[in-house]
Amino acid sequence: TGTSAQVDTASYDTIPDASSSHVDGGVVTIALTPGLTPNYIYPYPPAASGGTVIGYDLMWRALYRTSLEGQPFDEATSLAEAPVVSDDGHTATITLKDYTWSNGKPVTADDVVFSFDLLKAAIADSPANWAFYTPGQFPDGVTAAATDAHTLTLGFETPYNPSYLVSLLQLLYVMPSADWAIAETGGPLLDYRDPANAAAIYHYLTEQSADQATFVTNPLWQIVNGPYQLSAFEPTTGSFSLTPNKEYTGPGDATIERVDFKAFTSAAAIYNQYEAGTLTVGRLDASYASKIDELRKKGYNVYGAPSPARFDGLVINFANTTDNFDKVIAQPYIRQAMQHLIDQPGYIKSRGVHSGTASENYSTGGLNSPYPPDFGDKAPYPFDVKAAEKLLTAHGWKVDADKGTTCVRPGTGDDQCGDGIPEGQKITFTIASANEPAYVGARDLAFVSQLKKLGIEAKIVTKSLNYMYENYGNSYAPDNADEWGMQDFGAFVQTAYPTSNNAFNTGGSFNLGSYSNPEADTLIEASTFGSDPDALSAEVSMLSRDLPVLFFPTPDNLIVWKDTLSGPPSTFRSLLKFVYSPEQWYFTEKQ
Amino acid sequence: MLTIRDLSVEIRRPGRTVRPVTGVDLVLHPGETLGIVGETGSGKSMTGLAVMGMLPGGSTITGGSIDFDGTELTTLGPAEYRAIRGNDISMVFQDSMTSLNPTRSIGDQVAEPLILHRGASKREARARAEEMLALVGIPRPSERMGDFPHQLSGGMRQRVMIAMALICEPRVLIADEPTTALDVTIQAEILELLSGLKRQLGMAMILVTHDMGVVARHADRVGVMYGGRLVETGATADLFRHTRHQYTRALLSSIPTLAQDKHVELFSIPGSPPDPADPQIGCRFAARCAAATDRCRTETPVPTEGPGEGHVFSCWNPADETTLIAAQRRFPEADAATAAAPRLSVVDLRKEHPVSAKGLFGRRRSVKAVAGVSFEVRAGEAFGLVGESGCGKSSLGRMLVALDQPTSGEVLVDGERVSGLSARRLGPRRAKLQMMFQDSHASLDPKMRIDDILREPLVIQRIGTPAERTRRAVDALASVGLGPSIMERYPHELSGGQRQRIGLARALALDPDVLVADEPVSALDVSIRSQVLNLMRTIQLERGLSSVVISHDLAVVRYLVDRVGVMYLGALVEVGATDDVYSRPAHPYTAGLLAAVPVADPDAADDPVERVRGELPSPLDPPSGCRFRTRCPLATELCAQVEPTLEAVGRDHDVACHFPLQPKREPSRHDAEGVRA
Amino acid sequence: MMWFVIRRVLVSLAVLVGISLVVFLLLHLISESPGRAVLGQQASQAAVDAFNRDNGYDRPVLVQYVDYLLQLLQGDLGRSYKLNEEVGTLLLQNAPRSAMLSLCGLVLALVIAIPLGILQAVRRGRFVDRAVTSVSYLLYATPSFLIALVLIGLFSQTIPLFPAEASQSTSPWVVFTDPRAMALPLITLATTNVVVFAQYQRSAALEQLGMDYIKVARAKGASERIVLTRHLLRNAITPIITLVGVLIPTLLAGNLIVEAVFNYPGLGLLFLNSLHREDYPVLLAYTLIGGALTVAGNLVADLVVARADRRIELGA
Amino acid sequence: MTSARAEVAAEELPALATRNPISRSAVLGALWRNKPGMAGVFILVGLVLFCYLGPLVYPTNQSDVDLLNAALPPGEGFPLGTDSNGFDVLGRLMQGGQVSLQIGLLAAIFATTLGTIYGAVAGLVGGVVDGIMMRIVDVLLSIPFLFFVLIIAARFQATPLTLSLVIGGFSWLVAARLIRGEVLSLRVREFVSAARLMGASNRRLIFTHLIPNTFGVIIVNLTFQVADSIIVLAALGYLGFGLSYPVTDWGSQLSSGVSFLAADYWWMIYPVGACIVLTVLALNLLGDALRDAIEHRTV
Ligand SMILES: Nc1ncnc2c1ncn2[C@@H]1O[C@H](COP(=O)(O)OP(=O)(O)OP(=O)(O)O)[C@@H](O)[C@H]1O
Ligand SMILES: Nc1ncnc2c1ncn2[C@@H]1O[C@H](COP(=O)(O)OP(=O)(O)OP(=O)(O)O)[C@@H](O)[C@H]1O
Ligand SMILES: [Mg+2]
Ligand SMILES: [Mg+2]
Repeated sequence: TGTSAQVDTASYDTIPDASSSHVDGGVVTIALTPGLTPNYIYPYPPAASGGTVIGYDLMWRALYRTSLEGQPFDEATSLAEAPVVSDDGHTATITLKDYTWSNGKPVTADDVVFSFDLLKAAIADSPANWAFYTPGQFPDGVTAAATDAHTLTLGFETPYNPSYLVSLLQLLYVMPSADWAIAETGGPLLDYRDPANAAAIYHYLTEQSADQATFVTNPLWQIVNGPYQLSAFEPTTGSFSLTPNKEYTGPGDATIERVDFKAFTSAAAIYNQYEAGTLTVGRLDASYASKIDELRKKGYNVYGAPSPARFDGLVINFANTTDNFDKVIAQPYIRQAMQHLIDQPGYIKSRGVHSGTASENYSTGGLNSPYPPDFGDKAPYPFDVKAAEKLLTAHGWKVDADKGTTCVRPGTGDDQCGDGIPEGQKITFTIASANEPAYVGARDLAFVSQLKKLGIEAKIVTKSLNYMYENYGNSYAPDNADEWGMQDFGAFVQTAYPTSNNAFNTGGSFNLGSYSNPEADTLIEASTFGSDPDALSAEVSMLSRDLPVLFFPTPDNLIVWKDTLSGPPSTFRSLLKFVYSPEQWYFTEKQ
Repeated sequence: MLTIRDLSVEIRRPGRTVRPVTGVDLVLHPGETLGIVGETGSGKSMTGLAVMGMLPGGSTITGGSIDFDGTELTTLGPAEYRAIRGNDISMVFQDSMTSLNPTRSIGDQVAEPLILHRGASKREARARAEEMLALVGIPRPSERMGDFPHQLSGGMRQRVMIAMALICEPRVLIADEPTTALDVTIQAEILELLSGLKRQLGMAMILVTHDMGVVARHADRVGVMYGGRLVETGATADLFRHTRHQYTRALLSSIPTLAQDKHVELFSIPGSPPDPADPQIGCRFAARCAAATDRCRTETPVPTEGPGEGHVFSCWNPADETTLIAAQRRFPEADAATAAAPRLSVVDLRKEHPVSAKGLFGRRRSVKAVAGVSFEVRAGEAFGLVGESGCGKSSLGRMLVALDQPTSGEVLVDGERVSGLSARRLGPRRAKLQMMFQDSHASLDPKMRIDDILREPLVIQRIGTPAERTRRAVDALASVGLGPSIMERYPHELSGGQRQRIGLARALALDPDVLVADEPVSALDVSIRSQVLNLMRTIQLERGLSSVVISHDLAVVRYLVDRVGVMYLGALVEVGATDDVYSRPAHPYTAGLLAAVPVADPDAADDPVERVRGELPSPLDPPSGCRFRTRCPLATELCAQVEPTLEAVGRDHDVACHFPLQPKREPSRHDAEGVRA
Repeated sequence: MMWFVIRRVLVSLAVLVGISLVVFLLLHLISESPGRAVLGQQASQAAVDAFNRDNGYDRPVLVQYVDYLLQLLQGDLGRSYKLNEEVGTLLLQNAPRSAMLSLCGLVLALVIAIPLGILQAVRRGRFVDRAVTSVSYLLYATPSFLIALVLIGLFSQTIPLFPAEASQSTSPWVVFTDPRAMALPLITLATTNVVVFAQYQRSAALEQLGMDYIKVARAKGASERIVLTRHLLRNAITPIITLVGVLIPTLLAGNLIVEAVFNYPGLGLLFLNSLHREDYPVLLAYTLIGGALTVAGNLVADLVVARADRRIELGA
Repeated sequence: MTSARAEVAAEELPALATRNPISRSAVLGALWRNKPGMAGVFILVGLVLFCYLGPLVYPTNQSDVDLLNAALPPGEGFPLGTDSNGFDVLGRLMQGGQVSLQIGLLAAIFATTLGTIYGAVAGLVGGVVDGIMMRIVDVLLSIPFLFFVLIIAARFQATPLTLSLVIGGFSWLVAARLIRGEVLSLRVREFVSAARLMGASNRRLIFTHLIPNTFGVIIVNLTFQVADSIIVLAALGYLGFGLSYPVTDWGSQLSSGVSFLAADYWWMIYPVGACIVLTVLALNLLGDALRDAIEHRTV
């Protein structure tokens, strides 16, 4: 009996308001996403550890905290007021709020400078030590100085777009300079402004963070500025527990006694725990979407929406010369034809792909973005096989599903195939497809099968994500450029200010497919360093039309929590991006 | 005491029904030994197992009765039968290696029947087991109680088996081929032991064997079985002297004896034994019987009273008198020793087989299989090698034909060295050295047809065209008495005798100068054995090749060879003309061997004094001095210190002994060449 | 006996060294640049080279192998950078649970299979024998994951008796403390093993039943029970001991699959997850341990058999 | 003199001829009488016909994803339903079966050939060479085979050929041991000595005497090896290291079906499971029957 019919998106698009009944105490148990077991505690994991950090921003808050409510950052929980940028854009002044460390010391501007210097030390050690680093950009060319205990001044060689700056500062975790600026246990406080000292401190802290057995006992890690302290950690599984930091002064009463994060190895395991009613909060794998009603009956709230600032793109390799693929794919009409072949509504509906739990998306800005593309909800190249075929035939291709579509009119004219494409050219390439999650393989397969109908031959190779990360990226693995034509590693997840800086500008350090378009470069430059608030929308619109990647629908994240747990709706919406705020939660009845 | 009447057994197998025993009548009197003889498959074991109530699965007793002291055994319930088994009736099996449980100590195994039947305590049973082990001649039994079967030699294991069977002092003992797997010397001892114990314990014994010599010496009465039927039974002396049944007579005639006239061809029974699955009409022997008439083929012969008391036979045309079947043919006299130069010379040949070291850094030890053997064989001469199992006969034989490389010493053919050479260096001389193997089954490639097997030597040596090769194969077949029709068959489609002949034909295909035959007939049944022996002798005489015949059977060797060498633990202890060595053995070992051979004549003198006692020492570290001294009644201190060398005791008769049984010839000459010249 | 043991141990050590060589070469073959694997895609080539140089990955293979051996001798199995943990610690954390599951499955299988196989041999060709043999054929042809899936379908979905997933507890004793959650994994493991062991036991027992010493025991007047328990059992069971030793790789593989199907957090699951992460130090360390376990298992089995069956000593 | 003797011998012939029928037909005869073995043969033939002729009788589209008809339960138009890509399951079984059978056979042939040669050389040459060669086998046998295959399959893209090579490359060990054992026992057999006596070279020994006499063992081993390879292939597929579109095999099909276990899509699991079981069962039955037949003949 096929129980998994399609799921109606409307069935999970609302979050109940905060309840007025409120009881103290209780333990919240949160399911960690399978495969993402935490094993690192220092907020900036070194590249070599590849670690997932425990407790996200619950122990060490960043200068600004992400908001999913349309604001550049979450006022209430950020450590500082909004930055005041000078007119020339070369300085920003930031005033810190009154927060204290768990040992009673105040959180000062020095702590921010300390954090900034350690970030620089980490990058000096290896650029890979900070996943968001682009050479020449933040923190390069940026200076940080504490004017007084509560005032921080940042100086920029090149001015940043203020929104972008805030999104970068959301990644700057503030660390206790008065306790952590040491290079050995019990050692003297060092002047971290000296890069040599910063390097020593960085090495000491990362080394401490490599010893999982001491995460709870190491006094270093008990000094926090966030609402929680680590009280238990089980290295075997990655499960851990947090208890409230009594000194925390931000919003929320932290009436919850303890927050347990439980590690799981499969989506099925998590689902079973919901069935058993032992989990308070967690995600629901889309394959269980059909069980939403059942979960509701069991006393759970379910909310779902696409993750913000995320888009699912099939990355195109513009530098793959095999079979002249670079020449072929350089033609915008070819990319447009291919985008016409992606049946986004079909994928969303199909029980083989999303079973209804996804949303159409054709832009690099992600869904519900504050920086929407100018075409709104209207897909620039909707699913339309006829249109695709027409694009090809209009440009001198003879479409033949059996023998393969070939170029019959070479040349650079409007009705010809385009520069560098000889007569008889076929369109063949390889798609590297991530082995999980399952919908990735399914949507790639569906796409390939559509291509075939137009005589375009694509071959799928399934690879693990890691393999793809290591081997398929022209910016760091140029030797492999001829091995892949397109790759689908799942999703692009971006900062709150979803610029394509790094990803689609010429020479961008994360420009995997060597996409290069002067117009895009200009727009990206403008959105990153200019001050025009609409620059990003322009960039997003242009890219979404030019197709540096092909767009797939974006799956919905499904959040499940006990209906006896309540709090501001924003704290549940933020779970879409794994931002937890249990200090603002409370139970509505005794547990 | 035990009366078997008209016993028939049937074994049902998918697709066929086997009748291994049909209408057997037997009586066993208290205190007597009943010998049951017959060729392989004649139903001897089945009869014994029927008495034990231990027939294999799928078999039923279809008729007759077995009466044991008033108890009818065929209808006995399992529990009652168990109470009799091992208690009143015991059995000793042939294969002592697999008949003992490898994982339990022999003390436990011997004691077990007492615990089962007499309810004895473990302690009592063990005490009694120890006594029993002493009784069967196991030295230091108390130390041996905890040993495991693999730590004992074959002879010792057989003794343990006997102790186990006798510990409850049964009234009937069934011994199924108790000595077939053993050497003659040990066989004699075991049989003697059984007879002695039988007398001592006052029991009756059924002795199952295929060896006429064994029954002649050890049985009071004999039953001869053929094709599942008892064809003749009677008191031993009477049966041997007044043989009535044609089969018994043929059987006796085809056994070579130590007194055989070598110049007369052995009698051989044509054909092969019947298949027990075939329908049984008439006399089962009729197909192979020279005296058979139509009546024999249609009517089953009825038991008839013979001359002596209790002598019964089932034959329509009984043989009238005692004389054995006259041999048809005499062999031509060989023109003795014309060629003076030896064709094959063996000079101080040694072979050591390395065995893994005991201990981690222990010296690598080796079995000294052949320890300095020298002899010569002239053209046209047949040389024999005899000795107990493991004395190195085969090792020596393989070196003679350059199959194995000697550790030291050399083998010369026509004065040219053939040992220690690679196959390539040996070249065409390889073809001059051929061998006939013991196991006719193993020596022919089962995946090759006979014609390919016979052509293969010529192919390898690149002799002749394909047509010529086929012609020569046909000739070779004819020379061993087989027709060309056999060429298209595979080895498994032939009888053992036929296969052995193919082996001989193949060995002869290359026209060798030297032919080594290693136990050429020991795997064959009596009736087939004589065919092959006759053939070998004919070939030898016709071809004038030098042959070396290896066998542990002294009668076979005597029949086939002109000169014989007696081996003991890797060394040649006596060499000489066959008649000379057999009639006047000079080495105590030779004398002992000869004395141990059972003769198929109830009147033959049994001289237990001369027997070889005890077991063969380990060839890993042979005794110092004279190797035989540990088992020699005449051994002195001298024997332990000085190794005797071969010295002449007669014309062409040398012995290596400090105290030879024949006077030494003076002056002693080591050089055998000189002696003969 | 002692020499036999020592020699046997030395041979095992040699095989172990061989295994380490193969594993090392495999590591070398599949991940040429540990630096890239460790530092990730964004690291510069210079950083990668530096990492390789600092850790000695640019030296000749043989030198690296010797280094690797020395590390192994100190019990250092390497570090999983992906999990921020020493591989040895990781394996140790997961080993007890896997070992418990495997051992229980194995013991359960043996307890069922040995009597079953002997019963089959004794009743050869009769109904019991044929029925068991037929079922065995069927089960033998069924991959263990399929058995597991069918069991889940039957006992978790159709008749919800047991959970479809193994206990997620980290205690090695869950097999006893939460038998309901461990029932299906155990049944799967036991089923696949019973099939192999019972059929092997059957033929081993048949072979022994054909031996003359069984005939002799009957000729002594021993009852069938005594024949079976006192004579047959010990001889017929030694091949099974050897088989257990030989089958260790298969048992480990079976464990891996069962842990994968039932999501039981043990070594098998660690292996599979590491496979998806391409965390080679973990993969190869477990492979090495698996090899070592096999060697050790064979050694122990041989020694036990040698104790039980004295003939072995001679053959050594 | 020869004629008289020839007569004597000729008398023996008829009785014996009936006793032991000839080899190849004997094996086939014994196989024919072996009911489970024949059942195995019939199942195999059935499966092969199903996989290779089935698509002619029941053609399906196995290349175009059909999003609308994905994951349909058995019903009109789809006797066994459709899978998550909308492929007809029955047709997919046929397509996957071809690949599974081919890989199984190829891997087995590869393993058996390699194992036979390796084992024969080790057995015949003997001594130190044999010692080293067999220690290598010991080492490889000690390493859990599945682990090895998984690591390699995870690292390199799976195609039918690479899968056959990987599976075959790790399963020749048993064959090598088996053949070596056979050769060891054969090479001391007297017919080998006899051939040596005639001056036969090692090559001749191997090719005319040793290999033909291990042929039975080789065939039996091959049969079991095919079965084992199919199981390993299924396990690889199940664990996610099987083949990908457009090629498919039974294991991969099962693997994609299993991800819908929670949704109760039984038709994606049980039919393909049954195919695997039947194939392996049939091969094992056949292998056992062949072994029995061959052993009986050489008795
Ligand atoms: N279990 C069995 N199934 C079928 N036939 C059997 C079985 N055991 C024995 N036979 C047949 O019964 C016949 C008689 O066998 P038995 O063992 O009594 O012969 P035997 O005289 O003892 O021979 P041997 O001297 O070889 O021991 C033989 O033809 C044999 O093939
Ligand atoms: N390849 C070998 N390795 C080790 N020892 C061997 C080997 N071949 C023979 N031996 C040993 O050498 C000794 C002599 O063996 P050989 O086969 O030559 O004796 P034999 O007189 O032919 O005995 P049998 O009459 O039993 O055939 C025996 O102790 C035997 O165990
Ligand atoms: Mg017998
Ligand atoms: Mg011999």
